[in-house]
Amino acid sequence: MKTVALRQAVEMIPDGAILMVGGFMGVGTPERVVDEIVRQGKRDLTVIANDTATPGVGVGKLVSSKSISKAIVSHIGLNPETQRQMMDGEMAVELVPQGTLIERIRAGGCGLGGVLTQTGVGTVVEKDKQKIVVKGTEYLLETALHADFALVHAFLADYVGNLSYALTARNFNPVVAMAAGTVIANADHIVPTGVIAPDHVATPGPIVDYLIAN
Amino acid sequence: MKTVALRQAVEMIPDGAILMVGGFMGVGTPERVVDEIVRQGKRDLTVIANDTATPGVGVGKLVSSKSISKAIVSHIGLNPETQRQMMDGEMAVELVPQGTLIERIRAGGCGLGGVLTQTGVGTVVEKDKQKIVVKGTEYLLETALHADFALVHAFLADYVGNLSYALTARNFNPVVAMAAGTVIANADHIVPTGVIAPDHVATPGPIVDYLIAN
Amino acid sequence: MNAQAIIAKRIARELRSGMLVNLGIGIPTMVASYVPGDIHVFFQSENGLIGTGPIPEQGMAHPTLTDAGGHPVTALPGASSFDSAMSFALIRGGHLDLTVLGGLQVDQTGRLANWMIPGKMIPGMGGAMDLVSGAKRVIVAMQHTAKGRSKIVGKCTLPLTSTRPVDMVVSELAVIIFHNGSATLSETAPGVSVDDVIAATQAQLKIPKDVREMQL
Amino acid sequence: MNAQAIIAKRIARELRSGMLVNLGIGIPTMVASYVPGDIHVFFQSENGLIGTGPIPEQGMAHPTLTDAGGHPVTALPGASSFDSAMSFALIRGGHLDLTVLGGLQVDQTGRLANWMIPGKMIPGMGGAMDLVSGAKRVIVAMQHTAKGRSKIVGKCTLPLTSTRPVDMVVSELAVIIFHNGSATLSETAPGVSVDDVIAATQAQLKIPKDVREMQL
Repeated sequence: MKTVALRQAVEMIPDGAILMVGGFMGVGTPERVVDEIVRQGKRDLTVIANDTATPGVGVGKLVSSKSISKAIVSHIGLNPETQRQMMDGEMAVELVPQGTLIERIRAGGCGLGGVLTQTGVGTVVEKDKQKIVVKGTEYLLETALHADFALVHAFLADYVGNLSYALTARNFNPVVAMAAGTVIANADHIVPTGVIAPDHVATPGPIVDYLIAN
Repeated sequence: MKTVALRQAVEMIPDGAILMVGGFMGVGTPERVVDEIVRQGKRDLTVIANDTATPGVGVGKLVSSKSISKAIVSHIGLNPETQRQMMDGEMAVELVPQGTLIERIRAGGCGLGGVLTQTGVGTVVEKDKQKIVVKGTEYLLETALHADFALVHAFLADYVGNLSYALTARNFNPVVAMAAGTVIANADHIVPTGVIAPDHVATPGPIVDYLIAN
Repeated sequence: MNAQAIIAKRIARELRSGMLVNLGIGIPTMVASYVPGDIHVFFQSENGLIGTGPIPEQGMAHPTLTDAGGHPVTALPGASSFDSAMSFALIRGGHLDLTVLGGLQVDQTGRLANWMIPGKMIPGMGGAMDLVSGAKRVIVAMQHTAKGRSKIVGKCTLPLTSTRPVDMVVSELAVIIFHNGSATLSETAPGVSVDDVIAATQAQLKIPKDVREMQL
Repeated sequence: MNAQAIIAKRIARELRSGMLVNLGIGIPTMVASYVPGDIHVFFQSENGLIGTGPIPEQGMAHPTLTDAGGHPVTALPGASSFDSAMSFALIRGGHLDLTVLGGLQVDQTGRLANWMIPGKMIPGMGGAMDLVSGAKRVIVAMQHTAKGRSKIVGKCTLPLTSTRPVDMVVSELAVIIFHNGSATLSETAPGVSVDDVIAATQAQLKIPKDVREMQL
């Protein structure tokens, strides 16, 4: 784990990168990192996240700045700009049931090729997917997702990169932290090593590549 | 969630039941519950657990009391009695790679039909299993496991059944708690509701059916 | 009482102590306001909380304690928080006793469509597909008609949320129960006749002898 | 220095600061005793801990802080603990920089057998199959021969642990590297000649010009 300045962290992300971004309607999204991506004018990003929040919040900022060419998300209903870009063909949107999305990300982080779920069977979600029958029940095979970068926001981080999250700001963060080649973390508080009890660490330090300095 | 006496909790378990038992080499196994199962003379149990510990410890007690007709575990190397019963045909043992075992249990608890893993491909573990290719890589389809009862041991429990675990005594406990029809929990300490911070609850109260009174 | 209040109040009567319940946005959220005082229900919010409480007092909101819409909530004593994988493990894994969702259409066999209107509104399914596929019991809270047209139809024309049929629809006119592929009129709202419901419903309804009046 | 110490000391030289490392039981565990003082390595114990420290002082053991064998350990500052699903997510998901395991046989292409001897010893694979399939780098720590017979063989006669080849075998005689399906003698232990290694090895070894002496 290395500690880096915000600017330096975001400079590592090339145009065209695949990003996973923590957060749920902006809650638990690393806003500083998102702001810096907008400032540096990144383009053609693929963003994997729960939702696109609202204009001006979280992933919504990346939509408004036209940084995203493809979004893999479960919900865009509260961001009219996402809907517009999708309808106008400016951005591709792959809609994934929320429970399937988080399991596909988890599978990527856990070295699983995919999971079987009944969610989506018999709906438009099953299109182009392999169906597998186990003990007489039909499931969709949902395959693993991986990213180049995970952008996570924690409540506490320590000097070796251990992260703990607060309440509903946890959401996708610990899961995306496992599924990306490079993990960039931002935290509300950076505390000395040992301050976070072992049982309260949700993302172990060795998983985190870069911690953004205050 | 109901609070029950130890004896009453174990009386609910019929002969022939499928049990999942928390613990790793006996660490984090609800010893009181295991002792009472032995005392009540349960028979023909299927036990799903990480290991069979050592004679006189954790699941090892159930082996010595000949309560188990089938064990689904990853390791039996430190319990010679398990090896003997297996060799003599007294007990069936299904050996499952540890990471596959915990994912099969998790799948059961999460409503997934199974997961794809590379672990075991090209070994004896792949016998009778479906192989699935995703993006050119071959995986084994490992199907979900379910149990009639989960026997879990926690560090703290509160009056609504929330559980938190301590250090390496966590292991299989929160995972098996999700995968059984009836969850019986034992805790080192039962504390008033509100004492366990929301972020420190690993098993939410509504998942627990019975908490054993002190 | 307005239509929404009738629906929410009636659904609240389905709650039992100890249940784990997920409420969708809109009318379903209002159900929480009518929980009988003598029972304790665990409300799950799919963004990672069990034990969601009311809106916080002025000045007491915290950015890390929110509902699925991102708005401030409180956590009751005994609350627990978790990541999204666990949240949907609870939902998909059959640990949720009840989910209450809004609907665009429900067909005669109980199949729900509630996540998109092609060409018009594509908000995404969010957690709806997992909730309907995974919860032990599914209740749809919706007004009986939209622009004069029945939302309880012979066959859904909108994309399905799940092939798993819902258990019950509660509208401002009626309670309809789905079982073995057919729809049965179970209760009518105060002042509403069986014929009123039949007239407002496109789907074929079974009408038993004992259609009761909704207790609110 | 005895055989085990030679093996453990040589493997310790593969450690780098910041690595996440899992050590199996037996000789692999000894590697922790030889970590150079100027580097910080994270040791994972598959029962749910990163930051495993030495055996606790007399009277300071706690029943909830143990190694994979159930024996008391300590946790260093910065340690983290987690359930078994997370523990194997780390292992299977490629987050482990290095795993060091014992071996019964390694074949010419690097395939390891280390979990059973049919009809004689069936301890179960535990985490070995996941570790070999998932870790970024796999080193086998084992004595070169057993009862006078080479453990580095043309083809494993014992059941495989994984078809994924290991990266390196360190024995008391040699360091052998596996790459693209072949085995190369990389280093010999002090006082051991290339011919000694060839004589003790059943597998076909590539012998480069620059076989170095093991630094310990």
